[in-house]
Amino acid sequence: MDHPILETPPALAVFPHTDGSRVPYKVFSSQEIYEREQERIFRGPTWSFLGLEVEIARPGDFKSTFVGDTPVVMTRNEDGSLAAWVNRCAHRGAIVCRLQRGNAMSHSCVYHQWNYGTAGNLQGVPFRRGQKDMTGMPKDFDPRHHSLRQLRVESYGGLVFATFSDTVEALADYIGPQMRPYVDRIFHKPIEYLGCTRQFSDSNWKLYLENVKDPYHASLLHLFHTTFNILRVGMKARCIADERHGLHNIVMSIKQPEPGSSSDGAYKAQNIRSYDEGFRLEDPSVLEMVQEFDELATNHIQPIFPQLVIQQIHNTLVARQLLPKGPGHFELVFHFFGYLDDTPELRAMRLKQANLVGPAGYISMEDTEATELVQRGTARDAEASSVIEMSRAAPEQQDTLITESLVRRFWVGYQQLMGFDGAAPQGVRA
Amino acid sequence: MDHPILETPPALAVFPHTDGSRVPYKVFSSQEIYEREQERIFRGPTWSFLGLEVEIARPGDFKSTFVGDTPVVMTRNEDGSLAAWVNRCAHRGAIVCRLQRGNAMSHSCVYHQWNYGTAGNLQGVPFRRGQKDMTGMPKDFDPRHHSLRQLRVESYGGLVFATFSDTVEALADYIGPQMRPYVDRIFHKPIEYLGCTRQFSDSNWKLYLENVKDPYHASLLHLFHTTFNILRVGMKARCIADERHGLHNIVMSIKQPEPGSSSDGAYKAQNIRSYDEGFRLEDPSVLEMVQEFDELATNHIQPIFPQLVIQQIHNTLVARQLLPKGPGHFELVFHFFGYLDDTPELRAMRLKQANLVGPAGYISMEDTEATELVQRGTARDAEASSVIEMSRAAPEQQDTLITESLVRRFWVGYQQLMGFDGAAPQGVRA
Amino acid sequence: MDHPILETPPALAVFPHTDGSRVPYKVFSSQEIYEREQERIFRGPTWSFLGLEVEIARPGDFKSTFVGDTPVVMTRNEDGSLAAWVNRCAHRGAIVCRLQRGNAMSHSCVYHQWNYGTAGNLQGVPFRRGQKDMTGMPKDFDPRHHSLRQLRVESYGGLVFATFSDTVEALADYIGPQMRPYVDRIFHKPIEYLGCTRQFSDSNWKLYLENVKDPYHASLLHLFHTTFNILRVGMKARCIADERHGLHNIVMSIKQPEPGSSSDGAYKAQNIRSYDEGFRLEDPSVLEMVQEFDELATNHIQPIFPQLVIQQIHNTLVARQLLPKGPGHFELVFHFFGYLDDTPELRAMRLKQANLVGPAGYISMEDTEATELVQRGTARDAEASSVIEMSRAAPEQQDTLITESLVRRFWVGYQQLMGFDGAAPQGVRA
Amino acid sequence: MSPGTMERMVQRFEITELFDRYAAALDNDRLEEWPALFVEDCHYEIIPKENEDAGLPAPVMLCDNAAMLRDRVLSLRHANIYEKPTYRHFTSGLQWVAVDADTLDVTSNYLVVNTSQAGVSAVYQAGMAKDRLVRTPEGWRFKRRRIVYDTSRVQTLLAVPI
Amino acid sequence: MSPGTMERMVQRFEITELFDRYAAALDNDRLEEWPALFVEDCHYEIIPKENEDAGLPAPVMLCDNAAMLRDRVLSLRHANIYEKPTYRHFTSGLQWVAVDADTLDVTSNYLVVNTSQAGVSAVYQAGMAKDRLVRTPEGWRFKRRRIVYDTSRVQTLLAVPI
Amino acid sequence: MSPGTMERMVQRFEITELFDRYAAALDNDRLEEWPALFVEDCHYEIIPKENEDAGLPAPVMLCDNAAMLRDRVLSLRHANIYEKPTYRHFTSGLQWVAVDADTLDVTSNYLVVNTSQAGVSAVYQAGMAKDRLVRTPEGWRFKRRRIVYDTSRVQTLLAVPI
Ligand code: FES
Ligand code: FES
Ligand code: FES
Ligand SMILES: [Fe+3]
Ligand SMILES: [Fe+3]
Ligand SMILES: [Fe+3]
Repeated sequence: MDHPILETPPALAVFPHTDGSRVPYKVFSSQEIYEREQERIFRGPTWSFLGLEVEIARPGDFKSTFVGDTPVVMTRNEDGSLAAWVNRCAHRGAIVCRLQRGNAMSHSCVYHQWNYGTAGNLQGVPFRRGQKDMTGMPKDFDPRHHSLRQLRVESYGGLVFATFSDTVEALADYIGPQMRPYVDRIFHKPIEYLGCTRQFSDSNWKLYLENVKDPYHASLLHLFHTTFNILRVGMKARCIADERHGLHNIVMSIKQPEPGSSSDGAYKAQNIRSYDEGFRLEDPSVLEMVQEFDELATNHIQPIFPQLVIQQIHNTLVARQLLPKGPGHFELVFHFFGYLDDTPELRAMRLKQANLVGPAGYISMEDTEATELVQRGTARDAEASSVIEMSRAAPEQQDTLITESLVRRFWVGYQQLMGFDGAAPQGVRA
Repeated sequence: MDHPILETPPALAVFPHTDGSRVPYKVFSSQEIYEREQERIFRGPTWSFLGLEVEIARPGDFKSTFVGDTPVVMTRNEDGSLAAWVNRCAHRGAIVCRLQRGNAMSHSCVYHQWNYGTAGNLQGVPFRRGQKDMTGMPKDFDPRHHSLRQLRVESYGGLVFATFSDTVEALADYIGPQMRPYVDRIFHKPIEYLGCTRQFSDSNWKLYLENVKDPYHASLLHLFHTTFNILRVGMKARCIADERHGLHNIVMSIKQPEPGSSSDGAYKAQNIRSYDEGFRLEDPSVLEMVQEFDELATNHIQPIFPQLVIQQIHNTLVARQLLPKGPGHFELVFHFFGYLDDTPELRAMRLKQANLVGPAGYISMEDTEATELVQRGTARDAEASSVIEMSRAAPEQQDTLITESLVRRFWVGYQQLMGFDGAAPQGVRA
Repeated sequence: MDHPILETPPALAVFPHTDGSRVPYKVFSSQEIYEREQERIFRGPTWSFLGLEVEIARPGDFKSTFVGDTPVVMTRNEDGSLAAWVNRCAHRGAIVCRLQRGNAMSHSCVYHQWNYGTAGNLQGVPFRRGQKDMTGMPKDFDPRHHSLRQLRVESYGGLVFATFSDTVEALADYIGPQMRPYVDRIFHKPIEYLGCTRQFSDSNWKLYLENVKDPYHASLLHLFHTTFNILRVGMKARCIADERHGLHNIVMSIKQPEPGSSSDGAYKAQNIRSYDEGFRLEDPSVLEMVQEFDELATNHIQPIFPQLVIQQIHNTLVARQLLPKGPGHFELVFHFFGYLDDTPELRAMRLKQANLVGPAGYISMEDTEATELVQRGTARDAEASSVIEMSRAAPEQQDTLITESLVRRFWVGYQQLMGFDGAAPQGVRA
Repeated sequence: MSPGTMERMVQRFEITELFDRYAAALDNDRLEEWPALFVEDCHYEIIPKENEDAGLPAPVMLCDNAAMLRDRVLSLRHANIYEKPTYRHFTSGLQWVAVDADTLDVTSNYLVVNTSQAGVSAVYQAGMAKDRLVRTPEGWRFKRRRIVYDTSRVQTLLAVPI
Repeated sequence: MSPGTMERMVQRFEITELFDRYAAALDNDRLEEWPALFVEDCHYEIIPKENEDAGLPAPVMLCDNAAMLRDRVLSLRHANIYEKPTYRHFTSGLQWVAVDADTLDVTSNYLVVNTSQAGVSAVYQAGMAKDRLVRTPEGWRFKRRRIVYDTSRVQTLLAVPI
Repeated sequence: MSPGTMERMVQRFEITELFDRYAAALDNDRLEEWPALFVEDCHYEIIPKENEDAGLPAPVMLCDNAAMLRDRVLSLRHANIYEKPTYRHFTSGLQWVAVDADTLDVTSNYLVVNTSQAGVSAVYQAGMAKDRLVRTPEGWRFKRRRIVYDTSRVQTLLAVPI
């Protein structure tokens, strides 16, 4: 990704400050900027999350998904390796794989039955050599030059990623030394896929990234805990942006484990308290928590730019996939999972805690509401900018939830990738 | 509003004649022209109608509406004064006021609870000074510089208007000496708000203005009166465009009051006549009329550019708000009202006569049908023009309904505001 | 149609090869290209199919339809001649004819009752001469200069076409000597109109033309015959592109008539065969075929560019009208017909065979599915190209169904019309 | 079966018969049959939920006797210009109480799907109906029908009654 | 309760049972159950209102016996390529007359909402059904079902019967 | 009338009464009445068809007793922030079997049309309900209600239960 400055019309987007504390609202509504994002971000030097390895466990398993808004299929080859290809026939461009999920050792385009292997290699063209006196394909037609567009694929901890870039570093390096330990924290043993739910929002995909990078909003927008007087004992915060570019980060809320807290739910009692003037849950079981990690974190929210957000909230585990659908829309796919060795009780608890997250989540439904409020509020004011100041004076501070540092860091990294500043863009390379 | 000619690409829109008698259809479908209208008209030197004072009678009352397509909230301050602000949070741009109507002495944005006074002034930022060892907002953060965008607000006769312009004249002067007497005619005593109805049309907002400035269509498009042989005795017409710019105007149909006409409905009988070949209403009460103004006008239609049309038809009183929703759509909000001192009978009659106007109105439903027919008919012919000739030879004539003078005058004023001609734009200033 | 090269921005669309074997996907999604198609193709030197003469048999009969996406009405004048005009009022641009079909000796625009003859000539303007002291239209207003935009209309074999072009050759010459015999084959005697069905597809109109010009897909996409083991005896193919420009063509599948084949359905038995492993139709009557042409062709598919596809499949006869609706959509109108002298049995068979074609057709429903798969597959890859190679080495070969020659020829003709190549565009003139 | 059950079954059946006749008349362009489903001294009204919730009276249609219903049909047939809609009414959530032996107060949800001349079908309006039915020699008829619509943004126009 | 009332209540109940079975079969991908709701010697047709109103016969689907219904299902299962729809049928405006003790002529409104593979639900088609039901040992069955659809612009294709 | 007919007529009537009460409560902002239509020891779930078909358990809402239903209402009233929807529920394709005298297993299609604050009505969700009803002194109540929705792409959010 080496874009000479000239190539960038200065007018496309101007960030008034260099620290990411002012974001022109145009980036949320401009079709032109959206097109560039597809090129420089989703087809640029980044790795996009496609899904979980367990979704395609057996050879031939496949799943249709997207990199940005390009339809892509991820597959498991016969030898167990992973593959991904653009879902566009090499012949006349039809979607080849028409199912969301399935198992097939080859993929035929329905239009003229061109046939591809699980890796996207063209292996059959009907009537290629004609028939009787019919000529078929010309002599110089070489199937090897007409495979599906194949992407680089790698997985880390069971998370599958793909990239259009030949130059971006290996996935593990892309995730990087700062973020890997937190990915490892969740993906430290074999997982079980529990299904997915989808949410469609009429707002720009970056508003969702801003949202997950913004712990400042948590206690202010999501009133579930405070309304029901759920005591938050000795919370410790951790907010770390990837120092290389600020595009990935981790946000955690940690509490010291306390005597009696255990998987038998005894933790419940002291976790709930009601005040005379307050409301209380009749059945607080939805908020139980079984400690299953060394560090007792109620929340672990970790965006790996651009398409993944790893989430642990109490005992729910989700890999969220973020898919842009034009400047004004995005789709979220929540991949729920547990661990293979979960007890039935723990598995049941993970499912019950699905009430907390996703489109109907007690502590998440407000997020898409908020991103849509911003989309509608800013549509007519493309030239105005947001004001992102919280804890700007203490950029180094990582132990607070009352901060917008991660948001500012994100925007600086975004500008570099998009070539929105005079600095020679390093993209996400260290 | 001083736009050097250079700034205006000559190609954007060309009006073949200087007298407004030829309008390029492009102005009804071009996104580029629409964007300029938002800037030069709705954010330019004009006053946009927001609603009625009685809609927000008590301190804290508010209503969400629009200036052009910018979301705006009008409020009543504690001291009884009026305010209006752009409904976009100064922090990260969310819609602050999420309700259409209500009462609140302050407005909190749900996203991070920034809190604003009824006048849009920022009065609270959570964690502004941090907490314990959290830093909060930087020292140089001054709330006074982060209020909501506040608009100039004025009311005339109980009609509330707002403007983005610092230079446009006072509202009363904007309405002007020619139009004020007609506004006063309707708003001469305290009114009672009766509710609103809304209509959404798939056509350009200016097609609706053309329609209300076009008495020529009245008897030709609306066949209710003629079909039911409703006698129109000695009608006198009055069509006056604001001489300064032609953007506002008044259209009235006046009849001399006749003996026997009174609120007891005795007027009915002679008002209806049936012919053997014709149709007749079984219950003509919908067309009764009680004289309540010196001048007995069956119709009083008065557009105050760009967002208001004052209407009196028989005894229905409506303030119509015209809201553009992109080049191909507009919304109409009909604000029905009566007078505080209405008798129950008169109030009932006003409500019954709602059958005449609005989305289901006997003599109005055809208007949106017509504007949509024009939108569809002209979409592919952006470069073609309409032919607006009726009574072009008698521009001074004001006592006829068979004229398109008001339409021509409108387009001349529109061109000036938009900088669509060589003349130095005077906008709507005298 | 003479477009200097300069006028054509080289970037608008680049065809990598000159033989039509590589088509940039951009042509299926670009709004700019779509706009140019409306100008250079649908308003250019082409004849667009409007409907069948029998649809407007009596004087005053009319039908609303389109040329490209311009609303057009075709009418039958009092003297029996045909007319067509743009459905846009000369006054202020409203759709004049608001019905899909009907009979009227004149057409009044509802907005101000301007009245037009069946040929689109302005014949009445209300209050043209004013009334009493009202002035009416200016003296210099000449109705003859304010008729509806009238198109050239011609019919061939009962098929009605119209054009905006003054220079394009006569219709019969436009269809041309190669194609006329095949049109004559179907339209050789008086027809009976049986009604129409409509289909709306979320894909580009040219994808449908590609589809009907592509016999290669027939046996591969449409699995009805093969699934039910319907024997295809001694099929002979005929694929001929109009040598002048390749925009029109004929595709036929011919079999030698066999003893016993007749209208009594005895043909059925041998036409169906079942295999142990296969599926069979319980009631194969849908595939019966009565020989009614010298040449026993099961399929006759003949596109007359740009809006017509003549179809005979078994005994179903259809004139398909192809209407673009923006870059990403088209509408198909299937005009079903038979012959005036059909026996009740034959008429019943034609209707039963409607099961084969149209939106629910056993051997056609896949076509719109395929075009939409291409639209979705190519949307993000505007700069990529299709690979159209089948039988490229034998362009002269006309007796095979395994070919994409017609598709390549089409694209070459399209480039010329659109001015997408350096060659001086000859359009479709010989 | 509890004693009251059969009575309510019959009431539900008879209410449903009336509603179905109502839908069949409006949805199949038999507008002339519509006023006959009301008693002469009736009240018919279409009002946005927005006003109803705020206690404001402004309606889009208001008839205080059956003559006005017939006038509306006459005007739609002979005077007004509009693109003829093709409605399809759907009802649910039927709730009612018997005020007396000959009077029922009924509420229900409704959905009206409309198809344009171009052949596109879409949700046109949703809302609830607040009705009073009275028993007549011809069966149950509407004494009062108040259509309270959710879809406050009326698309283009509302010509044919809901 | 008037004597005729119970008879019509039972008829409405039985018609509704049939319609609900019909909807449940088509809407839950049990196409194979669909032909069994017709008698062998039946007529099934889907035709646009546009043609019906003009007295023109061109249909989009036409079966003149139950074998053709089974063939349609077989072809949908094994031959045709289409994006599998998920329909939901809704019915209203039920009107009927008893031709004789064993024959009912029924008309009704219908709405079909479809959900695409992408998970978006939308109005797919609205219209009316003109049916003839006959009594059989298995209960009421369709002797004739004519689907007259308003939505003349069929979106993409119509694979699964209405 | 066959002996079983009246029994099924009554069952259909009673099921419909329950469904209509359910719709009337949710569609008219009377959420507090909703939990009372379930027995205390109940199961309520909303899950995408996509997961149900794949045998995967992930839901969007899951309550295993009536207290959780009341908690959901309490949270919607006092804790959660969302644009208040106006639902209208429609049901069809009712099928049921009597497990025993006091237990019915019921399936049905549903459609939920929603109207936004801006006054635009649109299809919000379609799908099917898989229910178990049990007889109680207050009448039939939901022992289990599993909402299996087709509309896998949930628009914006799902706050109010289906
Ligand atoms: S487009 Fe895929 S095989 Fe032809
Ligand atoms: S966006 Fe309004 S408080 Fe943050
Ligand atoms: S627009 Fe047609 S008569 Fe005026
Ligand atoms: Fe959040
Ligand atoms: Fe008018
Ligand atoms: Fe085909």
